[in-house]
Amino acid sequence: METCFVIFFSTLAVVFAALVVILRQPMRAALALIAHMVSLAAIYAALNVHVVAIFQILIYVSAVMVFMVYTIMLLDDRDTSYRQRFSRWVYPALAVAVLIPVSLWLLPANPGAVVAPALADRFSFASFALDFMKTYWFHFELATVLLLIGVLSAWTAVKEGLNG
Amino acid sequence: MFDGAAILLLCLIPAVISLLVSLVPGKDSESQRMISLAGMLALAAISGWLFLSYDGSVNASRHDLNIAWIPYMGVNFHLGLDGLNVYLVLLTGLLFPVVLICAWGSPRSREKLYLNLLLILQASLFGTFLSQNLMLFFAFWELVLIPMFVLILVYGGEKRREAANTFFLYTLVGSVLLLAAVILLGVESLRQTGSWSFEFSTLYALQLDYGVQLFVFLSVLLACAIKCPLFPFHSWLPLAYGEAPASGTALMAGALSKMGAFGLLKLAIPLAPAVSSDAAPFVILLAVISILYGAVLALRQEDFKKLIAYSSLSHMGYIVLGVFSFQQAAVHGALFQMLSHGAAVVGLFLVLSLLEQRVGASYQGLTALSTLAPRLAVTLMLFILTSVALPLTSGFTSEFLILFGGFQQGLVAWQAGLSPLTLIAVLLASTGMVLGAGYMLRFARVILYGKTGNISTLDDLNPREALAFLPLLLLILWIGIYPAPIMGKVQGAVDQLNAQVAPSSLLPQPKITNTSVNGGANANGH
Amino acid sequence: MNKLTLILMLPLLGFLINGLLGSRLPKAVVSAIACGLPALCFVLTWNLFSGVYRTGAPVVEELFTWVAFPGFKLDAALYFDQISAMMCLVITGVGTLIHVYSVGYMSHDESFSRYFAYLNLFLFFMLLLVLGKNMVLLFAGWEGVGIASYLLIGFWFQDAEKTSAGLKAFIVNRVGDTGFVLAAFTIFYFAGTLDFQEINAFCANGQIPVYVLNLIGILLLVGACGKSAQIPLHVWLPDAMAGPTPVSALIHAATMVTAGVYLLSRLNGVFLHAPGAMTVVAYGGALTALLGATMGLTQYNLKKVLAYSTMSQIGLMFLACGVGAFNAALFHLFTHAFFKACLFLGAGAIIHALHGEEDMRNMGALGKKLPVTLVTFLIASLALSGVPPFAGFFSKDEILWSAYANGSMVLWLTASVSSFLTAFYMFRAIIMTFFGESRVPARLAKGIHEGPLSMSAVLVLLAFCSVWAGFLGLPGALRELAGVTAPFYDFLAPVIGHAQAAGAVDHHLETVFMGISIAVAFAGIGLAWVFYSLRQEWADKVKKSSGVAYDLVSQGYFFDALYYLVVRCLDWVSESVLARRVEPTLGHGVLSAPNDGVNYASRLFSSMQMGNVQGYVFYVFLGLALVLLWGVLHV
Amino acid sequence: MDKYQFLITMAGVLFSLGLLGVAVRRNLLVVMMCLEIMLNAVVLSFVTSASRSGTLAGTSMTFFIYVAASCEIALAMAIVVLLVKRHGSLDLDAHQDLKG
Repeated sequence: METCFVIFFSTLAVVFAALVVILRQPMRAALALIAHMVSLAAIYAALNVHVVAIFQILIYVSAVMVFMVYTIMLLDDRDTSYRQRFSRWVYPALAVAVLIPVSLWLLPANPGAVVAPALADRFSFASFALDFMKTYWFHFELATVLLLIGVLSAWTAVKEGLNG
Repeated sequence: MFDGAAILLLCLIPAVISLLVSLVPGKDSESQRMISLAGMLALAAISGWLFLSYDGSVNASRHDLNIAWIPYMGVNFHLGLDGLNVYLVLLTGLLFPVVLICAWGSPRSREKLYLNLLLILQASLFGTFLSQNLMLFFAFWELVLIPMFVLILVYGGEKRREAANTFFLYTLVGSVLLLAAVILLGVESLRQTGSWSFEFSTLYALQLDYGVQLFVFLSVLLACAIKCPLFPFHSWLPLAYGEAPASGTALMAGALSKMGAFGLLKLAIPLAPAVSSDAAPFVILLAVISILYGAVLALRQEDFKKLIAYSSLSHMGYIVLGVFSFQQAAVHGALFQMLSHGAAVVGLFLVLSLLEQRVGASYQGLTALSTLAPRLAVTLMLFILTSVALPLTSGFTSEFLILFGGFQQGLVAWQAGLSPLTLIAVLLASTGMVLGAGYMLRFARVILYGKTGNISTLDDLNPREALAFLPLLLLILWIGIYPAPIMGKVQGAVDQLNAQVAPSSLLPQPKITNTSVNGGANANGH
Repeated sequence: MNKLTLILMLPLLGFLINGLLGSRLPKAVVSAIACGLPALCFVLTWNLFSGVYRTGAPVVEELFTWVAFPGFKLDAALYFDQISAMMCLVITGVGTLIHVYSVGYMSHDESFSRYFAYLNLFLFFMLLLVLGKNMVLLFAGWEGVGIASYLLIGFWFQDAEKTSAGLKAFIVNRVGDTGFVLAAFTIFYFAGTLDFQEINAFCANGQIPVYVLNLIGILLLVGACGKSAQIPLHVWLPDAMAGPTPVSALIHAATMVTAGVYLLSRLNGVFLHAPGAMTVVAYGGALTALLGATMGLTQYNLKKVLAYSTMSQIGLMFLACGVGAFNAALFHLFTHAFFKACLFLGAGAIIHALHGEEDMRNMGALGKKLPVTLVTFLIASLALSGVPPFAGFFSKDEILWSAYANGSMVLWLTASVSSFLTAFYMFRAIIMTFFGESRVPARLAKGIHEGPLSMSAVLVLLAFCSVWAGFLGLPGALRELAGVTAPFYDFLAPVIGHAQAAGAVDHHLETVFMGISIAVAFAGIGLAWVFYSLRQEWADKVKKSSGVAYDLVSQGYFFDALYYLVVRCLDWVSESVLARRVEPTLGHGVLSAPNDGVNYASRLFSSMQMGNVQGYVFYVFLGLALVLLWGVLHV
Repeated sequence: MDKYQFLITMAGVLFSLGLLGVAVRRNLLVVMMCLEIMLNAVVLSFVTSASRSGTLAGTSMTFFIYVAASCEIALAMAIVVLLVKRHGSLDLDAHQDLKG
């Protein structure tokens, strides 16, 4: 049952990703990207990793894409990149793009320890949060600092850039 | 320790003297010259003493100076006198004062620089010849380039910039591969003995497989073939010899070119014996090509300097021929040829330089020197006869021994069913005797004889210059007339060398060695 | 110091004194030194010679070891046996005389001392040549006389022609020397020694295959040809006449050019076991004798006539060596030294009298003005033409006889023809020079007189020698007839067996041949008399009628042209091929190749930096794909 | 094959799609989006392996990725704005300051 879910949503994810690459209008591409991320979230959910699924929605679909959309609305104009979508690398890149999945496909599947369904609740929200905070609180603090720095630098960059 | 000190002095005196020279206030070039001349004479005395007192023992030379320098990399400041370098030490000690005295009269800007360059050059040459540690050898080998480069660049002719760059880059290219070989050898020693070492004694003892030997041999050969130079790598020679100041040219031809031959003797053969004996016929072929090539080019060369440059190409070919014959007589001959050619070619270039001092650039059109300046003419004639290899001059002793040994070895190889290449090469080389006489005596005819041209007066050799030429002439005559005692000094080294070339000892003796009184000259049996 | 060494050192001493400070010394002192030391040499040589004559034991002196290393030792040792004794006597004797003669001849020359220094130097090297105990020492002298002759031919160095003649002489000699050196190398390889006695001994014991001995013989012959002006290496000798005439007499007639003969007889051990080489020597000698004689016919330069005759006489000596009559060869060498020196010095006297005129067409009727010269010249010519009882007759007849007895009819015939021609051109020269009406140009005509006493005395002495010398070696038949011995042959017997000891002795036949050769000589003289005195128009007629042949002969069979061609080829290669083509390409190619390479590479790489971000992304993409693929295929 | 390997492959496909997009699209914004796709592909692979081996590490890593992603997008957008202000175009071909 869930396998079907997985297969279905991953197909969706691929289709929407392809759309992002193909579509002419940035805004449409952005919408396709959102759809792509949502379907990924669905996959996570199907894998019982609800935490990640939720954060996928929260962070990506909301925060990141909001950024995106703002920028699009800020800058979108019908310039050369609109008229001519693809760069001169399109065909070689396509050829190469086929290589990667093929080689991955050829990779020998290494039999990892497949989890027992008993551990399914391992990724339930509460237990995960506890474990995570027990183990990784310090790293996460660092990460938040990184986040802060990122935001600050973005701000200064724009400020300086606009002045200079 | 005193003997070690003698060696050390050879490198220290130039340094101290150049310091003193730099301390002398600027314009006073006379006293600067006096100081450096005094230093060079001291060096000549020391090297002469070393030469005379050297008893011919190879391995445990009493003249040995070994100071740890970079111990964990096995790089020692290890200088030592051995059979291979004893001639060259004498030569280096002898040439510099001679050159300086002959350059005395010529007015020169930036005297200090000039003297310092000479001193540095001499020190680094001593280092190259004496060093018993490969890394040290390489360092000195490279150091030699720099003063010579500056010498050409500052005091050269009008195309001096091009000449200097060509010379420098060309020789540098050769040395780059040499460095690779040096490092490879260090690694090998690390692999085999478990510790870094660049001591020749250690490296000679290594067991190198054929591939490594091949690489080492080829890179050393390239470096040396450029320094010597040998045929396809000589294209820097006419330019550099033509453009360099006379003293520089003399030193390049007399001393620097010997580094190439010395490198072959010191590195190529002992480190890559198997490859050397396999490659010998081809190297000999190369040598013979350069003998004939240089000789034929010299036949019609109008420019005196270039003529002698090509002749020196031809004579260096004889040295390489002798070295790679792996035959006692030939190796002795090659060692003699180093001295002989050193003395003769320096003499020739210095005579030219004296003429240049006297009449300027128009000396190229000079004729009837015998009428204008008899003493000068006689001196020139003696040097010419030496390079024609007239008996009783050193040229004959060396070329005779080289061809003799080469011929014996070639015949042995041929009789043994190996390649007749060596024999053919030697036969070709012996035609060089005729060509050599041709171009040298033609040169003599042009410059010495005929009617006096536009230059009608020329002041003859003055006592100072005559005194400068005297040691060269004495050396030439000594080797020409009574070489036996000198040969004793290098006998050990020659034996060692022949012992190192393993496969060529597989050659059969000439059948006669056991029946005749004198015995055969084929060394490899001993 | 041992006498032998002293003999060697005295001329060297003279060279050093005259060479170093001769220009400061008065001429008298210079000439005293220059003539005194050789004279002293002669005395010493005579002293030693008498010792050897009595005991028959050679004098050996080991000076020092020249070169030595394990398995090889080469001594500088002197060896004075019968052959060397004979050679030394000739060299020092004739040498001294010519020194004396030169004092008069060169008296007006400004570089008097230089001349005598060179002359003494030559004596030193020549003595070294004949005294050397091994091939290397001989070679030292061999090359040394070469350089001495180079210096003396080009003695008047203002004249470009003279210097180039000297150059030519040395180069051609060098060609021969190469052959000599290779011969020495080969000998050492097989015999393991370079000492003459050991070589001869070794060749006798037959350890060396015959073809090798033949090869060695040929190589030695090449060396001898160079030094002794044999075909095809003879071209330098006529030009060598550019030197002062006494030099031509000493070096290019009496001593140096005969060094080849000395070499062959010194190594007779090798040749006696090398039949092939012997044949080549014999026929080469015969050919040279013939061609030399023919070339002598057409010359007008007095000295060149003598030069060609020298060539053909040495050809006869080679012929003698070739048929194994080494002693006959040496005897002819001995007599030839006297009369040919006498002839040259006579020519010198004439040239001296005519202030340097050498062309016979500008001479004639000098007999009255130069009586002494005439007589001596005549005697020497008779000797050369082989008229009994002069020296040349006995020695030449010995050669002719052994050419037939040990050789073949052809050899004998060639030799006889050449001696006929010799007689002819010698008397042609005499008649053109001394008789007939004077053709001397007016500017030279006045004050023609004999040279100073020193010159005429020497002439007389040499003429005297060329009369009696012959009686030292009477041919076998005459010996039998007169019941005397031949001291010369007996003296040489211990080192060189008498040729006829081998062949069947047939004295009747020998006398017949003797008669023939006398007839031949007179025929030659008579023909010359007819052509140049009685019926001069015939000579011109003959010249006209034989057009091409005459050119061929007068051009010396175009040997010079041939060698000129070779030299031109070398020059062409040197200039047009190497200097203009190969050298620049090598220079430019080798020097600019790295430069161009670096430029090209940098252009290539910078073109890859196209600046487009997506280009870089594409590289990343490609790289990633390839790495993955590689991982898949290799993991 | 089991779903995990399928998902891993899927992640690869997505990643290469993203990379393709970055390589071929000229529009700066779309290029940024394709970058996001690549990030997501990585996240997917992490999550997949985590849930296969039932360990915490993989999933926790996703959080760091999210953080990094948000920083990246913040900065990237700032830079994009500046670039466009500079060259007046969203076209990547307009930005060739690195041309050698």
